[in-house]
Amino acid sequence: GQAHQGDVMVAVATNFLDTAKVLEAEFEAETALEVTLSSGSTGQLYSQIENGAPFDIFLAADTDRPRRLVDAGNGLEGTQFTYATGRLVLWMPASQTPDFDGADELRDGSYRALALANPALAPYGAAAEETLVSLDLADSLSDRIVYGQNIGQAYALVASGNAEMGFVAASQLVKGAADGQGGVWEVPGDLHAPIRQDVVLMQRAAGNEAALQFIAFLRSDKALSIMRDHGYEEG
Amino acid sequence: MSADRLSLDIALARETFGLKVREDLALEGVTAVFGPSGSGKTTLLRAIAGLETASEGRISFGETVWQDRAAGVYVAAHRRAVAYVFQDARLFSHLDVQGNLDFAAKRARKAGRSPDVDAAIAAFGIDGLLERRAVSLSGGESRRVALARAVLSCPDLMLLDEPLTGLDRAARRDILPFLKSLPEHSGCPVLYVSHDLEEVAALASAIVVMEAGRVLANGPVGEIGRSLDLGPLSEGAGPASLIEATVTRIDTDSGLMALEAGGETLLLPTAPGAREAEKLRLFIDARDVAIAVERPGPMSIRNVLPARVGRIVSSDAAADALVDLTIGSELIRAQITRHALSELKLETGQQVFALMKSVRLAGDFR
Amino acid sequence: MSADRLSLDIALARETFGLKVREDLALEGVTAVFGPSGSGKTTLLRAIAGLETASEGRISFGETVWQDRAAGVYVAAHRRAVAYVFQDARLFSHLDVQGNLDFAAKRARKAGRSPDVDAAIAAFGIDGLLERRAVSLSGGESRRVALARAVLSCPDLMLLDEPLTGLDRAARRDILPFLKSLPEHSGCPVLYVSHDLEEVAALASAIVVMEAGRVLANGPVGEIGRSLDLGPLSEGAGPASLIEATVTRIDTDSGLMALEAGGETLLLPTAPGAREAEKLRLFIDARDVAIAVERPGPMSIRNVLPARVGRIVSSDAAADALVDLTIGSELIRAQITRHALSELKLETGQQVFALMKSVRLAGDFR
Amino acid sequence: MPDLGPVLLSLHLAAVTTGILLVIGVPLAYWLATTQARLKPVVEAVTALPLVLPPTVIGFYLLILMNPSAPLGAAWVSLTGGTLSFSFSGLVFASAIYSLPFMVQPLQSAFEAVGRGPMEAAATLRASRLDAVWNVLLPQSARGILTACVLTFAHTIGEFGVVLMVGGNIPERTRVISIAIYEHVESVEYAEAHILSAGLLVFSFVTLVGVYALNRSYRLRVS
Amino acid sequence: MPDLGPVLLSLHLAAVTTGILLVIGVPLAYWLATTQARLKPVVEAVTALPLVLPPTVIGFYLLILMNPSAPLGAAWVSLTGGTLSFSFSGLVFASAIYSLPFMVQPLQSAFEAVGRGPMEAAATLRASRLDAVWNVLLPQSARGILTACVLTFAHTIGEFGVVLMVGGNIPERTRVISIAIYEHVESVEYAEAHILSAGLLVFSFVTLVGVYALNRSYRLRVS
Ligand SMILES: Nc1ncnc2c1ncn2[C@@H]1O[C@H](COP(=O)(O)OP(=O)(O)OP(=O)(O)O)[C@@H](O)[C@H]1O
Ligand SMILES: Nc1ncnc2c1ncn2[C@@H]1O[C@H](COP(=O)(O)OP(=O)(O)OP(=O)(O)O)[C@@H](O)[C@H]1O
Ligand SMILES: [Mg+2]
Ligand SMILES: [Mg+2]
Repeated sequence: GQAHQGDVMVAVATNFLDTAKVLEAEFEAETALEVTLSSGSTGQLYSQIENGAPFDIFLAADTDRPRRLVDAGNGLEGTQFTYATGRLVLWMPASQTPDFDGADELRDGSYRALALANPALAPYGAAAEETLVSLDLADSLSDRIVYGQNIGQAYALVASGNAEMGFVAASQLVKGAADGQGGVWEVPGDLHAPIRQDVVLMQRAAGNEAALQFIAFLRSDKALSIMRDHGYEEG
Repeated sequence: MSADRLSLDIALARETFGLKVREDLALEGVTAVFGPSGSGKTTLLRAIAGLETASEGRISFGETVWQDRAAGVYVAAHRRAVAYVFQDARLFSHLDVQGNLDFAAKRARKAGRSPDVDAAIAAFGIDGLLERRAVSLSGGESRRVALARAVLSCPDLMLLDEPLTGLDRAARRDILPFLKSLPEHSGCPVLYVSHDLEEVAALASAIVVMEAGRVLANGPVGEIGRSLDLGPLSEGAGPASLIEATVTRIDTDSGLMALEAGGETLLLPTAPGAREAEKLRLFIDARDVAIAVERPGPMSIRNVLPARVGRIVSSDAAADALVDLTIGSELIRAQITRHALSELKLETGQQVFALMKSVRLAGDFR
Repeated sequence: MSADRLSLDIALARETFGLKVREDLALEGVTAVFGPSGSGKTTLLRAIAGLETASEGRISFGETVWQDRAAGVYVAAHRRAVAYVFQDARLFSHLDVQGNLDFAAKRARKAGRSPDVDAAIAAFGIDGLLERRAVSLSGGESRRVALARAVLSCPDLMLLDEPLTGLDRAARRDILPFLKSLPEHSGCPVLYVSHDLEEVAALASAIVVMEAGRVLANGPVGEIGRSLDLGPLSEGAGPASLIEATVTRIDTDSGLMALEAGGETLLLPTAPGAREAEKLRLFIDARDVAIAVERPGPMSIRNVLPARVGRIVSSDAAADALVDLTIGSELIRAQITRHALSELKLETGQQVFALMKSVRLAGDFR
Repeated sequence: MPDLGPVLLSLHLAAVTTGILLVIGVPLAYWLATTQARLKPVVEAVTALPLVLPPTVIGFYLLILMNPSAPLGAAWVSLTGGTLSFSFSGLVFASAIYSLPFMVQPLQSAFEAVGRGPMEAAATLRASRLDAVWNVLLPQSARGILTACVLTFAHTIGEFGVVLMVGGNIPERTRVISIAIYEHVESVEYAEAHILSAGLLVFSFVTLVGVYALNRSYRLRVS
Repeated sequence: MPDLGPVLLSLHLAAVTTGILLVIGVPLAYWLATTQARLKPVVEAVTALPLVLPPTVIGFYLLILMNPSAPLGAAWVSLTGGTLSFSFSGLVFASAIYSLPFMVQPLQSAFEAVGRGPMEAAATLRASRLDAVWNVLLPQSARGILTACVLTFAHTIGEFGVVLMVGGNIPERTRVISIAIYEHVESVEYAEAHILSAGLLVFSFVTLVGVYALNRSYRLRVS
């Protein structure tokens, strides 16, 4: 293939990049194969793959884009599966409340801005919106909601203090542990559909042994425990 | 035109040049600032106008202090009520001629003066140009507009920086009358920079002579002209005499006028606008003065006057000699060949006749 | 200096102006292109140099066709072997003087010529300037460098566009000798634009007179000078005569030289470098010629010659009259006052004496 | 028919930004064009910095700056009651910083080209500094001002990273056309992205051709 | 200690882009500065368009253009064997398009300021067009060329959207510093982002101050 750079080229959605880096290190240590990660938004990676990007594996942040790729023949039929499920949390850094209840806080709290990832683009954003709908708050809060383009920007809006509160990924709080003080509310799974992140093998990597090994590695216990450590549930 | 006092005690240091002027000038009519290139004439004018913000010392004009560094006073250029005519005219290129004039007049009115735009347009003969863009004017035209614009600013002091330099003879001849009438039209004294002796002679009543950033001398033109040999300062101009004469009679038939100078009578083509009893300044190139030992017979030279030979300057190095002639009470210089000098056996004190072919009004460029 | 033939049959249309020249010029030495401002002199030179790419028609120089639109020939400027000295010198500002000279010499060498840089530096007296930046030169200095640079290009034809305009008298006087020697130093004919009659007289052997984009006349300077009254064309210059004279004797004692013109002898200060039997062109301002009815006694005027009165032009409108005088076979013009004219009762055919106070070599600007 | 809201918002933002930058840029460029100060190259470099930094990074730092507990953000809150981030004002602020070089640099060149001459002439005709700037310098710099405004306007329309970061992408409030196009691309709505892009392209192209044609006739008239 | 790879890659990209744009920009700017063609405002507008379009949008369209099944992409593949997108060459191509106005506009101004005079003088001294451009026009435009190169270099360093889209953020190959910073910000590695941003800022600032100080002494020398 075109991947002169090592054995497997992996396109990874930015929200999963940190975890992917740990996985990469582990995989490389185990197999002596080389993995190259290229991150971007899921939509951007999708456009790139459509236009001939040299990726072997696509770790997306949703299930839709991998399916589209399979439908268009870029992704290999039957290789798509959910490698991780994201956990949505509501984060309020300034909160002093010991048993922080997000639902109450959303309903009663005095805050100007609530940050979400763009529901149109980011699965975490869509989940956050669903949550608000489930709590019957979508309309009452609509003029307080601000959007980050993706979950990373949503986090930045909250971390920089511009939004007092925001829906972010649990994985981000694991990463930014020092910042992750204040109130953190794990959004109950029944308030939104699971945030499934799917992987798919590219057509061009059909015979790429290294790529197949990496896919297999994603299902290994080792990998699953790493993902759990980083705030994901298994798929 | 009242006499206004300009007191200068200023210093300005440049990398390669220093201006240092301490002078008290009684300005009336046109005062020329005369000196070779690089002597600091422009710098001096700019300092007076308030355009050289780095100048040190003190400047006052009449009762008003324009600059007094010791007292922390520095009046900005636009509050000094001076008008400055730059060598390159500096008309506003985004305005037409009318717009340029109005620019000045409007601000003069705001300052409580009463500029007369129509009079200025008439005085400088620019009626035909009013709708022209500044960039489309010829050199001479744009100088005239710049002069009119300066007049419309109704200044207390008019500063002109070589308004004739770079123009050809025809254009200079056209503009000179306007310059002459400037003190009258503007009602204020004029400080006029030039390095052309004849221009100075034509226009100025007083002169400030500069060299290397210093004032060498200042005073009435006649006095300074006699006490200093300005020739060498005036780049490229030869020896000449400058005398004042009074119009005694104007003969419209012949088109000549009679002038009295030093007790003798001279005949010249009547100057436009000359009036009887008027004082005019005459410029006599030394090369245009011939010497005859006897009174010559009938000839076309109008001005043949008895004269006494004064100092004779002759050197082997030059084909020409300079002979001072006293005519009445005036001194006139003649340049003749050494060959003629020795043939005529001229000696100091000798009585001769001065033939002045070309006596012209100073500034009547040909 | 061989005679080179420049054949022009060109037309160039501008919004407000059209150039249309069909002329065959035998170029030798300096040929002047003379005419009032806006008559198309610069445009003509630019078309010859290949700088006006829109020009129509045909241009050939000697054997070489430079332009022939009908045949689709247009030789680019840099292949025409012309050098062009622009009015504004156009030295390369990023180079010093030496660099400017080398620029030309290097390319001339590539074209198979042999420029002599040292000779040019000596000829134009610019040894002291070689390391100066072009922008730091005075007007006169930069013209001299531009001339040297043009010479070092070893052209087949030299085009000069008013190289004296805008300079003051001193600078003009300094440069004139260099212009005079240009055909010699460059070894090629020179086409020289000017609107100053005296410059033309001083430098040129032939003249092309232009007006409104057309050539009015062309031929040797003397002929054209007689057949056309060039005065009005020459902006601001008064009437004058131009005569050719031969040096007959040089008297080192008195510093005078004798010249023969039209059978009569004139005495003038010896011109620097004048040689016996050399032909010189004399410029006599009509105002410097006086007329005496009788031969005057001893006087400083050296040149008193018997003359016959020719045409007399006099009008009530002017104080002066013009009198043509025939001296030997030469015609000289005198400007005297109408008053003198009537007093002396001058009539055509009358025998008088011409007193020529100021006869000077053409171009000996004072 | 695509939603026109972002288009109008972009035009509004570009117009306001251009206006504000003109007001800030003229004195700044005038100072840069005339000063002899040692500091000048430093200030010139600072005004050019927005060219160098990735927009998203600028956006990130602006976000930190506008935080209601940071001095600037707090001042804004106490002044207006609202936060600077996520507001149209915040977008304007961010765009102004980002587009600053596009206003200042052409203005400075234009002012330098006019030079001291006309300003001195005006001063000797009793015009105060302000009077001379307004009635001489600015009219004589017309071409440069036009260029500066067009570049600023165009660049603000095209601006994206900063606005995205600071604005919070709120429909009708901070969702400008460049974000809209980006969203369409991201969410695989290529047809809509093409329409909006083509519109933006044609609009910009026509504007620019107009400006350059005008510039040209200007030039012809002056020479 | 942050990874220096992206920094070096950015410098490399900026240097190559500047070099290539200089080669393209000089003839283009020369043509624009001297032509009388009707087409001129159109070409001027086209060279200014990259200013107007959001980088990500430009990137998107370039991506489509460079697709190996599109004409340009296919041609590149058949010529070099590799794809244009996701390669360093592709980044250079994209950056060159995006930074074009920053090279062409200052060059055009500089050439216009030199004017026809020196070129005509050179022609009458036997210098061919090329000779005159090389030995007269370019040396006399030194200041403008410097400005153009610095702006282009700076803007390429700061460029982000286009490169991310076209280049694909591949370490050692297309991951330039601006993308690295972006990625750090996005993945909540603020400390790393701060370090890289500060480094970029200081580097740019020092360079720009140097250039402007040089410009200034240039100006002083000429006047
Ligand atoms: N802006 C400046 N910076 C440095 N030196 C200057 C500046 N302007 C003038 N000078 C120098 O100051 C000296 C005086 O200049 P100034 O223009 O006053 O002379 P000038 O008498 O008006 O000469 P000219 O007759 O040529 O106009 C000159 O040596 C000149 O080189
Ligand atoms: N580039 C141009 N475009 C349009 N018209 C021009 C151009 N250059 C010159 N002209 C016009 O062509 C005419 C002839 O100009 P040209 O410069 O050849 O005259 P000239 O005889 O050299 O005058 P001068 O003695 O003033 O230099 C003038 O009317 C002038 O306005
Ligand atoms: Mg001066
Ligand atoms: Mg001309």
